[in-house]
Amino acid sequence: MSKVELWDISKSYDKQANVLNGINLSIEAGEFFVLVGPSGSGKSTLLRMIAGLEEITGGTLKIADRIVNHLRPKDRNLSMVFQNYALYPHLNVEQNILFGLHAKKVSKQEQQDRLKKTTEMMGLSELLKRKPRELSGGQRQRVALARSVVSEAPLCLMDEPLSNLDAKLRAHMRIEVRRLQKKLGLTMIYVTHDQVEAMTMGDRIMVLNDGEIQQVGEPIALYNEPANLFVASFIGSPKMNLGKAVFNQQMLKVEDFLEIDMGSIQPATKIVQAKNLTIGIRAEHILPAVDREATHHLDVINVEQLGNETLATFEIGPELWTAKWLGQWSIKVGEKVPVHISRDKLCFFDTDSGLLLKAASPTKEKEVAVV
Amino acid sequence: MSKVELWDISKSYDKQANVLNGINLSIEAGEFFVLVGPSGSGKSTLLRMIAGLEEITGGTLKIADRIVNHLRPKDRNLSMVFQNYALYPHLNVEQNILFGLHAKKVSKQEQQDRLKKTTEMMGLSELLKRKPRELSGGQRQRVALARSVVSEAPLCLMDEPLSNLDAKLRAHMRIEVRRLQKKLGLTMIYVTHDQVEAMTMGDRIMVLNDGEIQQVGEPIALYNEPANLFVASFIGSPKMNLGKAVFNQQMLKVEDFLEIDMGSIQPATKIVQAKNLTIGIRAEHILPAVDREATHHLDVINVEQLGNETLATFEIGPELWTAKWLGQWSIKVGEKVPVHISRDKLCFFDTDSGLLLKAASPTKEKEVAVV
Amino acid sequence: MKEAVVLQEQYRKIDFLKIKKKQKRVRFVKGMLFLLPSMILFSVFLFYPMARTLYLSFFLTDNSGATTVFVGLDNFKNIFTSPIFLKSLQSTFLFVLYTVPGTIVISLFLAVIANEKLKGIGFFRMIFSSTMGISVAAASVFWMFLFHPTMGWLNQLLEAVGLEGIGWLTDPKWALISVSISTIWMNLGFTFLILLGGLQSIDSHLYESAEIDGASYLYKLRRITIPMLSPTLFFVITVSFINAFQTFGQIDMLTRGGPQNETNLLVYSIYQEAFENYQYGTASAQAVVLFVIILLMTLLQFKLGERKVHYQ
Amino acid sequence: MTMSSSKKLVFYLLLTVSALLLFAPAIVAFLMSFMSSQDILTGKILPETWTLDNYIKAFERFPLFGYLMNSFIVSLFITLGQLLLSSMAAYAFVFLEFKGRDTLFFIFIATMMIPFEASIIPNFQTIRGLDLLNTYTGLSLPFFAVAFGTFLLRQHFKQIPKELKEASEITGMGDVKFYLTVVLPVAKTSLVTLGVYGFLTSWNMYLWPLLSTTDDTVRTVQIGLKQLQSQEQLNEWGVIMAGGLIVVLPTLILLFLGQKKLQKGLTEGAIK
Amino acid sequence: ACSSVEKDSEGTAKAKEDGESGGKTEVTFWHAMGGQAQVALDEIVKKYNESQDEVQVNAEYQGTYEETLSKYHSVGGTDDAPTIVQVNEIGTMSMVHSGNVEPIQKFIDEEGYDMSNLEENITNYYKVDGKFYSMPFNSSTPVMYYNKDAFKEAGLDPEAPPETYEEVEAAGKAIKESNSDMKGFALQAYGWLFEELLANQGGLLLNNDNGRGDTATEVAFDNKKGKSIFEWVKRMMDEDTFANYGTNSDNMVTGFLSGDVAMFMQSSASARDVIDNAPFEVGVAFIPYPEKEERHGVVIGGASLWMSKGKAEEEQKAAWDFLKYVQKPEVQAEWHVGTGYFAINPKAYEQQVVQEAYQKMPQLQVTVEQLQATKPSIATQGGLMDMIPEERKIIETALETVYNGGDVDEAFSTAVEQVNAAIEQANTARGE
Ligand SMILES: Nc1ncnc2c1ncn2[C@@H]1O[C@H](COP(=O)(O)OP(=O)(O)OP(=O)(O)O)[C@@H](O)[C@H]1O
Ligand SMILES: Nc1ncnc2c1ncn2[C@@H]1O[C@H](COP(=O)(O)OP(=O)(O)OP(=O)(O)O)[C@@H](O)[C@H]1O
Ligand SMILES: [Mg+2]
Ligand SMILES: [Mg+2]
Repeated sequence: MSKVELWDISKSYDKQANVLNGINLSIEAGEFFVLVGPSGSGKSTLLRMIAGLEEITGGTLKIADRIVNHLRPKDRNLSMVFQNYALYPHLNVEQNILFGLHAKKVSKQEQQDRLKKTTEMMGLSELLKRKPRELSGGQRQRVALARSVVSEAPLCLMDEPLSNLDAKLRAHMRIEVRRLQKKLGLTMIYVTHDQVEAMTMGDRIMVLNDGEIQQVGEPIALYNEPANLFVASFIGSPKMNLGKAVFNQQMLKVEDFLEIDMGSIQPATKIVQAKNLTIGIRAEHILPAVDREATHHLDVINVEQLGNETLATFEIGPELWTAKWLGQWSIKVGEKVPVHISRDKLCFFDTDSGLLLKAASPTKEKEVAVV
Repeated sequence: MSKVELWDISKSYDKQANVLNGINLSIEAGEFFVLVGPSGSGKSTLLRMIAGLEEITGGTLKIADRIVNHLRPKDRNLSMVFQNYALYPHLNVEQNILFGLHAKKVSKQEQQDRLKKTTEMMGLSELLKRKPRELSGGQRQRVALARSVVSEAPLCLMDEPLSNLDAKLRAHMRIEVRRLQKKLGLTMIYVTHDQVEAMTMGDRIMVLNDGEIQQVGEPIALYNEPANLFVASFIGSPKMNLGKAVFNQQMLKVEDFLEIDMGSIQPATKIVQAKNLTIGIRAEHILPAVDREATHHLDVINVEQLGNETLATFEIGPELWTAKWLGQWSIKVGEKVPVHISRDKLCFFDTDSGLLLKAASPTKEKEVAVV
Repeated sequence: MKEAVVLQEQYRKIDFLKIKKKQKRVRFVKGMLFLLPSMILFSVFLFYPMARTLYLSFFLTDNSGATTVFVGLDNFKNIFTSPIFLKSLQSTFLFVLYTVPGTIVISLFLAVIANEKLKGIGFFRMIFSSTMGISVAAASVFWMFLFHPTMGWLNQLLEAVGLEGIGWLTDPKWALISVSISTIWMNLGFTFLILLGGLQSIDSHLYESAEIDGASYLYKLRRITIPMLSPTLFFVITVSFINAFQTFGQIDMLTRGGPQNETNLLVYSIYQEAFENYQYGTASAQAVVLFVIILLMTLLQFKLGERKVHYQ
Repeated sequence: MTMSSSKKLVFYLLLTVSALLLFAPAIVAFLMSFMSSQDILTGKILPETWTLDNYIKAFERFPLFGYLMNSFIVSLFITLGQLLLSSMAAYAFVFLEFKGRDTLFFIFIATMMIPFEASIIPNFQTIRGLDLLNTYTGLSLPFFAVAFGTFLLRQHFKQIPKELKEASEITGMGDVKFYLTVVLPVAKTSLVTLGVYGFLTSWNMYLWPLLSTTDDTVRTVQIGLKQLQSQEQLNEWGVIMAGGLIVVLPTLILLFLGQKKLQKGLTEGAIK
Repeated sequence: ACSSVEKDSEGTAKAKEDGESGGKTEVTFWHAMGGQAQVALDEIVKKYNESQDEVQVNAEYQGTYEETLSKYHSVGGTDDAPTIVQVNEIGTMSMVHSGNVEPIQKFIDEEGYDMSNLEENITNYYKVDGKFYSMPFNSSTPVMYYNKDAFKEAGLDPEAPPETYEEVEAAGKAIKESNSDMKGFALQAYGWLFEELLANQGGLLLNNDNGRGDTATEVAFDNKKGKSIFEWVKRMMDEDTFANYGTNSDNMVTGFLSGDVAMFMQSSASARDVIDNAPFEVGVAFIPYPEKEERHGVVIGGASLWMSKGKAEEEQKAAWDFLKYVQKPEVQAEWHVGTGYFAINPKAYEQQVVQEAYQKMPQLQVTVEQLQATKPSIATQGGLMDMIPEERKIIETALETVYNGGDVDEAFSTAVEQVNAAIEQANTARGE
């Protein structure tokens, strides 16, 4: 259980360009904190700095209320899963997992207990005697994960620990990691590229881009109220549909192509005042006009069947918009499809600053009748 | 454009247990063939055998109508993306990408053209002079991908080429890879853990488990008519909800808990005859009883908000079933929620053999009115 | 805001400079502890003799090596005006020039062909590394017979193809080359073994990848093997350099510095000066010069070489 | 990976030719060891009559087994000492960061440049001063610390991925433990290489054992070999060759075993 | 972990103790005899130890002469020094200057021991300033070996070997004519042989009476006597009757035995081996001299035995006893026959074993005859100086220069210059 605080942390590898810039952040003890961001945005770097593997170029790092800038990794009391596993090539799976416990002088009995528990959970029981070289990619990753889990250190750093696992195993591991974190009350800092992991596992998510924090918040808040265009397009899959828009009285003209009736809108609102406006709408908010009235008819230029859902892509001027519908829909490329776009579901951004002006209306959440 | 045929291919690392077993498969020229399967099921091994990097223990491998068992990798005319990248640590990004072209004595001009095109597509243009050790995980992976793409070999093997990329970039790369494959008419064998990649990119998917083929077919076919329990639970995320069931006249009793009215059912069908029956239903087929009548009321034991969809977990006897509803639903853990389960949506499996007895009814696909 | 103040206070309380200094000290001490055993032995068995050598180089000595007359830099002046010493310098450089590249190239070739996974490769590897197991004295004897002006295999071979025999060890044009050939042979085993080790620790995935790219054998050699081997090569080159400068045994056995001082390499000259002529003063001066030369060469090598070396 | 048979053939050809060329001098020695001295002195290539006399004589000339034993003990001491000290020093140079590390390393390297011949007399006096003449300690002590070994191991240690060190730093493993449980096993091959090298060079040492011993009790086999040679008189080359072969045999066996071990170590500890 | 063998220090201690208690006194004897000579030497020591029960001599091999001497110098004056050490003839001055030796003259005087029963030519060399420092032991001189069969073939008289340079040249030419694969003469580039050839003409090596009157200050051979040797070689080279084996004596002997060369000069100690191994009849002759000069004879080579200073009297006495034993005729006879070295005691030649050996190989006798025919003079006493090894090296280089076609005058004058410089340096080093 360690609180982690970052005060104006920055990092540069070559003393010129900063990879991380003025990071201010406080991670609560026992929190599951997810770090997302595009490739190369500095996630691993941040993790490695917290672990004490990279020199901190500037700022202050506190773990459990102690300044630790100067402490060595082993004095920070944490565990870490490396993005490239870092398994000891000469040790077999069992030895790899128990390596740290040996070092910490945990009793033999305890070691075996933890080993058994962990390997069962990870599905590694059969592989204990193998060398890393004889494992598949996913198996190696699980060993790396097991090594971290088994240490039960109060602060746990994980760098894409599930990226090489299949969906089923990943779903399983997701639950297990989360359960373990809860049970042991670990503070977890978790880097992932997986939307589902980010949304379901994290107490909070931080979005990093180009070494700067874009937004920190609860998953659903990030989804519903992305602080800026970057977060909007980064969180959610498929990404939010965006388009430049201008007001023409009550009508909103998107990319010179789509007209949306905005009904009565206060001319005073900043939305109207903004010079350059970008609107966004989530893929699931472009509804098929089956039960509803069709607001628009759009040309389908691509259809993707995911089995449980169907993604239809439309051309909106220069932009491609995607609609996501549950189930399997038989749509053909080239068809004109009637859709329903509700003005309530629009998010408004200032194109220049990228900042959110107005989120989609705090939609009355759907409810099923409770018996 | 190379057809790839595998005749009774098998592989064993230690001359004892087989990692792959009697693989018979024919991949058409220009096909995008996706390989999925749990971690350690032998996907990488299969790829490596096709590439000629692993000895083939048994069987015949034909590429472009030639038996190639004995040919060296370089004579098989293919390119490959390795699961662990295999970048040359001493060469910078540009040199890494051009390595193969140099070797093949492609003209300087052509090299530069392809390099430019590829690196732009991959977003690597800024990193050309970096050494692999100065790259982030995702950047390394992109270099590996670029190296393969740039070679334009007619057969392309990719081992989880996008696993370390973020969702946005991944969506972009997915489209680019697919486009490229189409444009150049490449035959592609593609290993992935990502359901979306598997469903959207592949012309056909093969599911591998424990070194044996489970099913080969078009993505949607695999989704709708999984050949057996393994495929059913492996394809689709969240996985298909499964439960043991027995007939009690017209009523189907699932896990001694849930009763589903089957209406009139021919007692002669093999479903009824099967001794041990397992039924399955997709998460998106457990509907919220909003507009529909509620068939059951179920206790919610977990809710996951993914932003664009909501996953609700129910306890069905010893099993956990998940429902997936589009949008954000405000359900609380502990509530009893009315749901609609349609008997048409049930898949039936023989518990003992695991084989599919009857798929969910060839549901009339949803259509939006075409204008 | 308040937090920031608290933080600052805390920050101030921790004297980072002091802690950093302390950590540095701890690290230094730890490093020293690891180095200590070596340092002690070095001091006793290398630095002390070196210092003594330096000291002696300013004196003339009697036969038992005790200093008699202080001559300042005269010993150095003498050796640098002595045509014999200059000749010996020249020979030494030539010898290094012949043997180092020769050894490296040949043993690299051997290591590369012995790196293939073939049946019975272990046997070949043993043969290739075998010269390492043969002492210089024994090896010199082998070569002495090979070089024999009339019955040596080499001249018999030459005569068999109708060429005239060569005075391998007696002809001033050939002597240094002959000695170099035998030296290369003696060094091969060791260099081979080290290079082979280097080759085998290259990640096989790199070759797999290149193989798929259709890289030819030579291309792989040039673009992967050599660069990936560079740390090992660097090591081998540096060590070969130093060893070449210090060659002694085979000279003593094969030519004793002759003909006409052609093969009178520095260390041999030092040895003779000290152990046969009992001129420890000049011997020491020569040793100091040798030391400085090797030092400079190695420094140069580290400056130029280590930059080009790729560690993984 | 598979290899076409024509390529295999080329390789075998290259290997065989190289092996023959390389081994020719040793073959000469082998043949000579079975010749009578008349055969040798009159320049025969093949023995006219094969004789074991040389071997018998070589065995009679000096206490071969005692010498072999001494050589073995001394070489073993030196090898172990070198492995320990070099690996410790190399560890410090690669995995520890401290001020003056590079300078120190260069000083280490500089010690390689001191010609052995220039330091042998002072060393002899040191050993004599420590009263270690005619002891195994005296024979081996000056060779425990070798910059060469440190250098060799440093080059190899540098190739160990830094993540391994990082991972163990995080688990709180101390340097000594990391050195013992990770670095040494992972670098096994280079340790074997260094070990073999150290053993062979010590085995082949002549001048130092001669100087630091005065009687036969702890003398090594190379001195025995030298004793087969005479001054001012004709050498019995056959006997010398036979002696040489007897002495080379253990080292060749060691090389072969080392080679095997090396092989195994490589496949076991491969970094990737 | 090291099971140290503290034999040496213990041994010395024990020797002292034993000396008092009347047990065996131990004498350490360092020598440089490898090969067959070591076998013979060990035999002598063994017999000595068995012959009495007062003294135990431990013979210990210490490498080559150079190695032994270096090592002796580094332990000189300490407990680790041996009682007796064998040093070759050119180390004589070095030993005298070291100050760590007990001249055996002391014991000769004390006992009135008669050294005159030793071969005069041998004792002449080892007498420095009229004083014996060491006991001569293994001695040899160079002789000329020739191939009698080849002589016969070339129409030369195998029983009348050439005596002068000119005769050697002529014989060489004749041999070359009869067999184009065979050269006439080989001279190893070896300073010792040069010194011998010089002495044989009555030439001095060093000034100040070959360094025996006073410390030498320069060479004495800067005249025609020294140069004549170079010129002789040059003439043979020009006629292509000279075989060049450089500094390597093994190659030269092999060349002779396999019929590549008909005559060569080498130590008499090799005589037995050469005769034994040659597939043809070997002749042994005196070394040649220039026609214009007269034969003076040879200088003794080999080594002598020295005694350390500062050892217990008991021990020195014991050593002295051993030294006396070593030169007994019976012992010397065995030694002579066993190794080919001279017997320093001429009476040895009358011994049965020697006579038998001579019967088998009459050539062996020639080596002794040459020594005995030597006219005692300063020239044949040999040069004495502690830089002789350096001188030899310089001469060798000069010879090789000529062998390889260099100019005689230049090679010779360079050599003279260099030797002079070396002498000066050595004298300064000694503080003279
Ligand atoms: N060199 C080897 N020696 C022994 N067994 C091996 C070796 N390589 C792989 N295996 C085993 O073979 C099986 C298949 O491995 P493979 O790498 O093909 O799996 P995969 O399907 O690619 O898994 P992942 O998705 O985790 O990468 C695994 O159980 C693995 O442990
Ligand atoms: N050793 C290094 N030297 C120089 N630049 C580096 C080094 N390591 C990383 N970088 C650069 O720093 C930036 C951040 O890297 P980092 O590894 O933190 O990214 P990341 O967010 O983890 O990305 P990914 O999701 O792809 O792993 C990248 O642009 C990378 O190229
Ligand atoms: Mg990363
Ligand atoms: Mg894999």
